[in-house]
Parts: sequence; structure tokens; C-alpha cells
Amino acid sequence: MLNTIWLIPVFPLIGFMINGLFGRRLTRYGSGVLGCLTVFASFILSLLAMLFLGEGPHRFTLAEWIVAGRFTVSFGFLLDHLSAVMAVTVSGVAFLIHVYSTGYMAQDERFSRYFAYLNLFVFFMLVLVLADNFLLLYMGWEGVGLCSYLLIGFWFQKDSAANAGKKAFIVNRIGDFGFALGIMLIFWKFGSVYFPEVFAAAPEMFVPGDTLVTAICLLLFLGATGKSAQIPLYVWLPDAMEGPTPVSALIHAATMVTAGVYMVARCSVLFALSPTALLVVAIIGAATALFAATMATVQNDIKRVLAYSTISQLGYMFLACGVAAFSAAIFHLMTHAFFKALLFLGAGSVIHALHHEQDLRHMGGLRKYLPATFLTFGVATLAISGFPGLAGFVSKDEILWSSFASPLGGVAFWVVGVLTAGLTAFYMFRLFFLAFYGKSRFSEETATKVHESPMSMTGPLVILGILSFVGGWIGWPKVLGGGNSFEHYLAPVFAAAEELLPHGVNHAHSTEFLLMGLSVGIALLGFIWAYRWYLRGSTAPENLKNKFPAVYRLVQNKYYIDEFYHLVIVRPIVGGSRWLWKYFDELVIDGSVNGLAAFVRQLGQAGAQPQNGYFRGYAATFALGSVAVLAWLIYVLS
Amino acid sequence: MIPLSHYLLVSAVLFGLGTVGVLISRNLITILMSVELMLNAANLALISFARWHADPGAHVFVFIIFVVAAAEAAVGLSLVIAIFRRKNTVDVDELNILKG
Amino acid sequence: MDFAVFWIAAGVAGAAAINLIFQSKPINSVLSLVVVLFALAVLYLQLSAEFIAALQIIIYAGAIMVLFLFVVMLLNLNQDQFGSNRKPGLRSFGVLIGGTLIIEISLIARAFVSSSPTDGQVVAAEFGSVAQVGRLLFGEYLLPFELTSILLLIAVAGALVLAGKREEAQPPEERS
Amino acid sequence: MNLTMFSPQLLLALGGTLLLLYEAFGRENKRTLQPVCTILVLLAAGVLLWLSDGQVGLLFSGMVIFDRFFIFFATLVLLGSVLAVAVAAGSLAEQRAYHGEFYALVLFSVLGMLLLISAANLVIVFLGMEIMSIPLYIMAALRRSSSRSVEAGAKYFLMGAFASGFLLYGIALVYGATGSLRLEEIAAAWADGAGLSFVGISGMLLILIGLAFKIAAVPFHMWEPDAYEGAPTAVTAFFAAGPKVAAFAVLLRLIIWTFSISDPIIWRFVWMLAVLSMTVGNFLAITQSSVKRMLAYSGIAHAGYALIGLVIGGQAAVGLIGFYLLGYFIAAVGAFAVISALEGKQEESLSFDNCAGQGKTNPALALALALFMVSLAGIPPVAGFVAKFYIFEQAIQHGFIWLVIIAAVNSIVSVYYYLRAPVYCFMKIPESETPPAPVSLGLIFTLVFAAVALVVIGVCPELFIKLADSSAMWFL
Repeated sequence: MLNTIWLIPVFPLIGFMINGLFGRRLTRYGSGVLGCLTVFASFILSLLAMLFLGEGPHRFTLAEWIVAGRFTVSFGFLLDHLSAVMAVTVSGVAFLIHVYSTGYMAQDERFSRYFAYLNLFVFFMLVLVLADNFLLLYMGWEGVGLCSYLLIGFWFQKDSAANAGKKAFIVNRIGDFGFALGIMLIFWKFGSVYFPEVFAAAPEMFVPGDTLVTAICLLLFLGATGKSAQIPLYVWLPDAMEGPTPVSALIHAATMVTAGVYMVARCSVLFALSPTALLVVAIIGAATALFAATMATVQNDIKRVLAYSTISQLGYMFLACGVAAFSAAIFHLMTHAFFKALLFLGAGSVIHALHHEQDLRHMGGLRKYLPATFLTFGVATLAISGFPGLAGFVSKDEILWSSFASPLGGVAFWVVGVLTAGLTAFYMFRLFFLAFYGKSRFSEETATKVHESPMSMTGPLVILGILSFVGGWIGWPKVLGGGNSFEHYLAPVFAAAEELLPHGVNHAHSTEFLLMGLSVGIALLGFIWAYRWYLRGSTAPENLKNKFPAVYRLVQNKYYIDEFYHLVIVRPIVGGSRWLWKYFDELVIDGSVNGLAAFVRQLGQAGAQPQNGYFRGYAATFALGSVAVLAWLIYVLS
Repeated sequence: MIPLSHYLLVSAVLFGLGTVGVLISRNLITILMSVELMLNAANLALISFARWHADPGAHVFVFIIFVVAAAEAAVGLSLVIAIFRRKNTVDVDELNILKG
Repeated sequence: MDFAVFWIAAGVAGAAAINLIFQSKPINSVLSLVVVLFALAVLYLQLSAEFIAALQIIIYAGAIMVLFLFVVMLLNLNQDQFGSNRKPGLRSFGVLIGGTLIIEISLIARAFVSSSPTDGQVVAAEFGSVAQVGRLLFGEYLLPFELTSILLLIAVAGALVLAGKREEAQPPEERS
Repeated sequence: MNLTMFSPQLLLALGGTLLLLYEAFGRENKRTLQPVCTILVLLAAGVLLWLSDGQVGLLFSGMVIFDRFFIFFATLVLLGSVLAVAVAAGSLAEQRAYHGEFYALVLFSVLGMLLLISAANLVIVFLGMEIMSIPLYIMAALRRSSSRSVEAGAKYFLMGAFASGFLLYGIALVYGATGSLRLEEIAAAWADGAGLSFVGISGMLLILIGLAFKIAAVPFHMWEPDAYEGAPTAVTAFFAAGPKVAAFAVLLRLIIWTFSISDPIIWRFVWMLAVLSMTVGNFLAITQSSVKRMLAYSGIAHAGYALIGLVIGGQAAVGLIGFYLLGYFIAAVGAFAVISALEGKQEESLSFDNCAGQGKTNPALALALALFMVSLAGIPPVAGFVAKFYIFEQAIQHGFIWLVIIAAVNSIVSVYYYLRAPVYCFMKIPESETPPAPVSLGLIFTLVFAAVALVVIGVCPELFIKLADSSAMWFL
């Protein structure tokens, strides 16, 4: 049974080929069904593989790819608990999004092309998670990047879409460069690119803290920051929202962007050997989480809020990796895939209903019009905000606890994490209230046309809603009476890394309870803040500013602390994050990316100067080259 | 007996002058002749080395180079004619559509 | 005596070469090249390469240069075309590069002589004679000799393609 | 002397001559029969080549060699020429560049390449170089009615003649240092210490410069973009297929075998050439607006990557470079074939703007172009990736980390411009409607062959690597 794991990625590949080659001959119906069925087949196979996996990792080599001397690379697949979880999550979420897409893209004229790209993406993603060597992983890595690029620019008629595709491409190249270099170094040092061999040899080859292993890890992590949109390479993700919304859900929220987390977790042994690299990962993760969350609070585009939110949540996952809580990272990766896909799909449903209106300021009161979307979106919002009992709560709490209790963690990480949690609750409920509550702020004419989406779209929403609710229960923490079976399930994968790491002291259950309570409380504060600001008090923060003469009256108010918080902390943060977004993001980072591209072009143009079309110039270059070589020779020999 | 170095010196001078000719003249035909000059410089070097090594093999090589020079000249001059027909000039600086 | 002949021939060759590259009239350049070829033929004789010296005059000066002369006459080129718009910068640059090249190759050649143990070898009287070179040509060097015929064939085809009198428009499609 | 070992060359010479006669005196069906005959002759030469596999020897009193090295590289050349001729059959007349002599010139040029690959004597090196190059100059100017084509021919010719002056002078100096023109004897003299002499090394450097010109290594590359852009595109495909392979082969034979360098001077020289070629080629390719010219610069960059093999040196270099060239030239010929079809009758070379919307009008061509670009960019899993990877991997094993880092940076930069072509094809709205491109039988053959070959080599490269490695079993 397990020897059929290679079929898991092959099914979507078949779908891609048929849709790509004969897409026009198939009807829309045919393309859609084909796209969904192939991914569904992968999902079933992944589930079966997970069931049959049992204890140990299973390797299967389909064929040799490159054999050169002692060096070999094969089309080899590795099924262990980690890749099983990833494969099931990826294929499952992908299947739901394929189904959703049949509804969302129904009007698009390039329907079959869309499904071909989507299938190709799933193929590469599954290759990425199932590969048993760095090179095959790299192939998947490049492949998903290519599909992401194609799908961001899917509506290339829009200039912004084409530019966004370009930006994603350039930024990712920088990350991929680091990744490629890291793989080269690994190969140079270990003489192999197979995961089992490399990870088995690593502890003997390096003492913890070795410079080379730190360099390797940092290079790999550079790759991860590109793909998973972390500081400083996160800038492409918000722009990537130019693509169709299901694409944002699948690629830019649930699966591809988490590839960096998966890769770091996969290389846990290497990272465990380098405390420095782990620290860098943790700091970057924590910083990104907080930074992106503040920026999410000031966006007005519904998808951009979610995009910054994704960056922030990915930051959480890296924070977990950085404090060596790899299973917590993967756990959050999985639950995040459920609720973030749901959020995006819900947003898509809203956008679909409002005929491609994405601005929150033109929404409101959608509760009445889109009941199913409203309900599921609410579940997802609660989940991501960390409402006790829901998926997001469990996984996020696991991360927060690890960041506090792990010997590699610290109070600072925990504080940042909790602050982020508060901000998350704030911006998510802001979004939720602005979109679904209050008076509708769209035109009368639109109001008559607003309608709930078809079954093909609401169906996946409901399923994902259920998953966002119960998905976390498999990792229910011990302190709340659960067994945290998820962590146990993944334990064999990370056992080798665990051995290399220092063991932490046992904290009292009371501490854990206290921290949990605190984080829930802060999330609650965020919720209240959003509630006050966007639902009860006023519909927009601008109004609040007008009330400045009445500050005294508000101070007397029993919400004094709340308002103080607004004035002293929130307003600077909001202002600061708006400033950061405007200047830092657009000027510095965008500027440097664009500047780099311009610099390269100018370099090329300057270099083309001698190629001015005049033969005598060509001959002069040739002769100059020869003269220089001979002069050098004479210099060396005499 | 004249030392080998003298011949080589002449050969070097002719080769350098050929290069100069290629670099500075604008007339296609003069450039072709400068290339001929370079080939002749190589011929002289070969012949003098042949004398030095007492090996007549290089003489045959020089004969073959004559034929190569003839073929090059024929093709080069045909190109000159083709260019003259299109552009009514043999100025090499007029050939600058392709660049960049 | 030898030295006198050598220096005169070498001087003539050098002067004619300089004249060749700095002349603005192509016809003068052609004639200068012919002078160079003759001067080189003298040097070849000194180096006991009789056969090559003869060929130099018959083939090179006699046939190839006539080809040049023919084209110059055919196109009826005059120097006015290049009178204006000279680029002095490139000119002195070219001379500089060429000059450096001369010095470099001379240095290399000098090193060769100073590092060689003997001062040339004594050769038999028949060295470089028609008979000896001829035997080589049809013996050891048969293959390259035969291949030169291909080269000439290519040149003929090339001349036909490039300079042949064909209508500029393509001939109409053939009946099939 | 066993003439069967020389029969491929004989066949090519004979075929070329007969085709020339046919062009002069033939009447009927010339345009169909000429390419067919040419391809048949090329294929037959390939068969003859492999019939004598296993034999080894010097022929014509030590003028040419027959060995496995020759068989392998000659096969590459013949294969590339077949693909290019198939493209030419359909497109030359379309581009008003039809001259019946073209096919004879192709055969003669291939003969020159085979001579180069099998050369055992510097006379043959020089003569082969000329027999290969002179037809190329003529072909570049084949579209006589176009100023661009004529200009390309003239520049290529002038630069080529200039470079062959350097090559010849280098040969003269090496002859002076070693007293022989035969590679065997030169190798022996070299081992005895002639290689240490000033004249010997400078002669070899000049020869290397002459060959660096042919493979278009920076700074001896400037002819290439102009020649590639101006020539009729089918001819450009031929340029990409044959001459570089042959020039690399003779470079290998000279450097690795004859001069058997471990000499630090030459080694550093090749190192510099490699770095300069990769970097300059890539950065100039970025700024191009013509696809054809971009590919010309990319050819320069690829020559740089292949030169890494030479830096590694030793017999391993033979297999590395052979395999790399195999991956390169198939993709390049394929890409030029697509360009040739998309250009149709237009005189200017294909620009990126011309590509806009081709994904819709000519989906098959655009897809094929995308595949070739992916291969050239070295993205898995096609041949280009494996070839690049293999060469980088060997370089790392031999400790050339810096060279590989430079090459890796370059190949990452290169993805940007390679993918521009497919991006324009599939993601840009054309300003005006593009007509469907004319597609000939030969074009289909070339495209299908190239695409399949790239994928097959990419997925199971082992067989081909072994084949390339076996070519290091050369005559010693």
C-alpha cells in the first residue's frame, strides 16, 4: 500500500496535463470535475497512507534521477508522520478550494486554464512535502513558486496583477538563492542530499554551534523567509492578493506560504545544532508576527487585512520553530490552513456577492444577505482570535506556552506573542463588524443584487467551518485534561532534534493556566476594543478624532482605561503602523526591490555601451583583450 | 646568417601593423588587406621557424594558408560587393543597425 | 651582404605596410600590399624557402591581389567617401593597441631566441625546394591539400550567393 | 589505413559537392529534395560514424584521429545540424533568404566541424576552422535583400578573419616552440618542458583566444549578438547547434590532451573567461528587447557555464562539457526554431512585444518556447537543469566554491529574462492581432524532437551522462 505514495502527486499532474492540453475541448463542467476529482483522489490516497503508516517512516524510490559517480538523486518519496500530516492537509484543503473554485470562477473565460494551473500547483506542493531529498524538494519549491506567479498574474489584463506577479517573482528569487546555496553547502559537506542520510550524519559531523551549520541554517531560513513572507521578504504577499481569491486562499494562505515552515521543521536536526540560527528564526518570527498584525489594523481592503494576518500567523509558526516547538508550529500550520482558507473563501464569497467590491468601507450589514457566509466567517474569526475551545485557540496557546516555557524561549517572546494575539482579535473583529454588521454602505442598486453564493461555494465553507471548530481538539493540551495526541503523533519525527536540545524545567500547571488566562484576556480586550470602536461607539475611528473636545467627558467615563489605551497606546500604534506601512513598506522595502531591479538593468545598459554596432569597436575590444592577456603573461613569466 | 630573432621581429611588426589597420581603417577593402597582412606575418614566422627546426612541413602549411587567404578574400570581396549594392558605400562605420 | 638584403627587404615591407594602413585611396593600399608581398618573398628566399617564395609571387601577388584590384576598380571607389567624420580617438587608440602588440610579440620572440640552445640548424641544399615540398604535399599532407579544394568550392558558392546576379526578389515557386 | 573511419567526412564532402551540382543543373522539385537530401546525408554520416564504433586510430599520416571522443561530439554536431536544416527547409523561402547553395554550404560547414573534432594536427585545426567558418559567414548574409543580414555577415566575417589571424599566429608560435604541428609530438614536447617556454605558452594563449572567439567567450564575444540577430533565424539555429560544439571539442582536445594543462596561467585565464562570459552575457541579456538577441547573449552566458568544466579540467571535463552542450544546443535550436516560425515574413528580429498574445494565436509554439526557456534557465526537471546541476556539483566537489557561487547568482538572474518570453506569450495583450504562424513539417519535427529530448534527458539523464563520459576514452 505504502509503495503507492508516489501516486499522490501524480493524480493532479494528470489533471494538469488533460486540462492543459485538452481544456478547451472539455466543457467547463468537465474541467471542473476533472480538477476536483484528481485532487480528491490524492486526498483519499494521503488519508490511506496516513492510516497505513504505523510506526516508522517509509521511503519509496520511484526512479533514479541523476546518477553521477557517488552522487545520486532520485525521485524518492519519504512518508513519515510529518509528511503525512502535510499531505493530508494540503490535499484536503486543496480539494475544498477546487470545489469552491468551480463556483467562484464559473464566469471566467479561461476556466480550464485556471484549473490546469491549480492542479499543477497541487502536484508541485505534494512533491514538495513528500520529497525525500533536498533537490526534489527544491523542484517542488520552484514549481509552486512558478504556479503562484502564474496565478497571481492570472488576470494579467490588469496591470497591477502583472506587476504583483513580477514583484513576487523577484522577491522570491532572493530567497531561493539562499536556499539553493544552502543545499549546495549541505551537499558539499555531507556528500548527499537525502534527508535521512543528512540528518543522521549531522550530529556526528558538527558540534552544536558550529559556524558552518549556522551558515547552512541561515541560508535555508533565507529561503523560508522568501516563500513564507517573513521580514524582510514579506512584501510580495500583500500584493499577491491581485490573484483570484481561491488562489489567495490555497496558495497564499493555506499551503504554499507554509512551505518555509515545513522546510524548517523538516530540517529540525540541523537547526537544533545551531542555537544562533534558532534564535534568529524566533526573533524574525516574533517581529514579523507583531509587525504584520499592526499593519493589518489599518487596511481597508478585505483581502489585504487577511494577507497581513497571514504574514502575522506565519510569524507565529516561525516563532514556534525558533523555540524548538516544531510540532506546535506544524499544529498551528494545520489549524491555520483551516481557518485562514475559510476566511479567504468567506471573503471571496463576500466579494463575489458584491461584484468584486473589496473595500471594507463599502460593505456593512451583510449578515442579512449572506447568512451562511456570515456564520462560517464568524467561526473562523473566533478561531483565529483564539476563542477558547476552537482550533486557533489550541494551537496558538501551544505556541505561546512553548515560547514562554521552552529553554530557548523567554518572557519577551511571550509578551510579543500575546500582544499580537490582542491585535489579531482587534483587526479580525474590526473586519468582521465592518463587513457584516452595521448599516450597509453599498448602493441601493447593489443591495438588490446581493445574494448568497451557490452550494459549490458554501459547501466548502461549512466543512472548513466545522474543521476550524473541532480541528484543534486532536492537540488538546494536557493541562486542560487532553492528551495532546498531535504532539505525540509527530514526536518520532522530531525526536532526533529533541535529543540535541537542552531540556526545560517543568513549570507548574498553575503558571500555564495563568498565562492561558492572560492571553485569552488580552484577546478579549482586542475584541472589546473593536466592538467599541467599530460597532457601538462609532463606525469609524475618524469620528473619534472629532470628539477630542470631549476628552474630559470620556475620561470620566467608566471606560477610562479603555480610552487611555486607545489614546496612549493604540493611537501611536495605529499611527505608527500606518506610517510603517506607508514609508517603511512602500519606500524602503519596495524601493529597494525596485531599486535592485533598476540597478541590474542599468548595469546591463552600461555594459551594452561597447556593443554599439561599430565593427572597429568590436575589433578594438578583441585586440585589447588579447593585448591584456599577453601583457599579463609577460608580467607573470618575467 | 641572420638570427631568427630578426625575422620574428619583422613578423611581429607586420602582425601589429595588420592589427592597427583593422582597428583604424574604415574602408572594408583596406580592412581585408590588413587581415592579409596579419596572415603574412604568421607565414613569415612559420617559414623562419621551419628554417630554425629544419622542417619543411611548415612550408606546406604556408601553401595551404595561401589557399585559405584566397578563399577568404573571395568571400570577403563578395560581401563587400553585396554591401555596396545595398548601401552604396564600403564604409564599415555605416554598418551599425545591429547593436545593443 | 645577407644583412643588407635583409634590412632593405624588411624596411620596404614595413614602410609599405604602414603606407597600406594609412592610405585613404584603396588602390594605393592594394599596391602597397603587393610591395609587402614581394619584400616578403625576398625574405623567404633568404630562409631557403624557394617554393614558397615563388608561390608568394605567383598566387598571392599574382592572383589574390588581382582580385582585390578588380573589386576596387569594379566599385570605382574614391577617397572622398571617408573624408569627413573621422574619429581621431579610435585612431590613436588603435595605434596604441597595435604598438603594444608589436612590443609584446617582440619580447616573446626575444625570449625564444635567448632561451634556445643552438643558433639554428644547418639544412640540406634541397630544403624548401619544389621537389621536397611537393613530395610532402602529396604524401604526408595529402588530406589538407585535398581539403583546400573544398575550401575553394565554398568560396565559389559564396561568391555566387553573395555577389551573383540574381533578382533581388525570390524566384517564383517552382512547379512541382 | 582504414578509410571507413574517415567515411563520414568523405560522405559530407561528396554530398556537398553533389548538392552544389544539383543546384546548378537540377530542374524539378529542388526546394523539397534539397533539404531532404541534406538531412539524409547528415543522418547517413551519423550511421557511418557509429558503424566504426570501437575502432581507434590515426589516419592520413597522423592528420586526423578516429576515437570515441570524435564519435560523440560529431554526433552532437550532426544532430544539431539535422534539426537546424529541418527548420530552414520551411522558413528560408518564407524569409526571402532562399538560395539553393545553402544546403551544400551546410554540409561543407559540418565537414569542417567534423575535421575540427577529429584534428590531430594543427594544420587540420586551422583548415577545419576555415572550412567550418567561411560557410557560416556566407549563411549569415543569406538574406541578401536585407541590410541587417548583410551587415551581420560582414561583421561576422571581418571579426572571424581577424580572429583567425590570431589563431594562426598562435599556431606559428607553438610550432616554433615545439618544432612540430602534430598534436602528438606537441604533447610530447610540451611534457618535456616546451610548455614552460615563453613562446609556447603565448602561442597557446593566442590559440585559445582564437577558439574563445568561436565559442563567444567574453571579451571575444562581440560578434555574436550581431551575427545571431541579423542572420535569418534558421541560420541562427544552425549557428547555435554546430560551431560551438565543434569549437569546444577542439578546445578540449587541445587543452586537456595536447597541452595537458595544470599550468596556473592557463587555468586562471580560463577561470576569468568563464566568470566574465557568464556575468557579461547574463547582464546584457536582461536589457534586450529582441528575443533573438537575448538568446545570443544567453549563448555567451552558457559558454561561460560550460567553461567551468574546463576549469575543473582532467578527463572529467570531457563528459561534463559534452553533456552540458547537449542540453544547451537542443534547447537553443528549439527556441530559434520557434522564433523563426513566429517571425514569419517580418524582417526585424522577433521582439518581446511581438510575443504578446502568441499564447492564444499559436499555443503550441508558445508552449514549446516556454519549455525551451525553462530548460535554458535551468529549472527542473528538464535537461538544462540537470546539465547545469551536474557541472556545478562537480565544481563543488573539486573545490571551486566561488566559481559555483558566481555561476549560481548568474543563473538565478537569468531566470528573469528567460521567463520574460513565456510571460509575454501568455500574459500580455497584443497591440494588434497576431496572425497564426506558418508551420512546416520540418519545424514540427524539430520542435517535437527537441521538446521530447529535453524532457527525456531531464528525467533520465543517466544514459546520456554515461555516453558523454565515455567520450573521454580518446586516442592517447
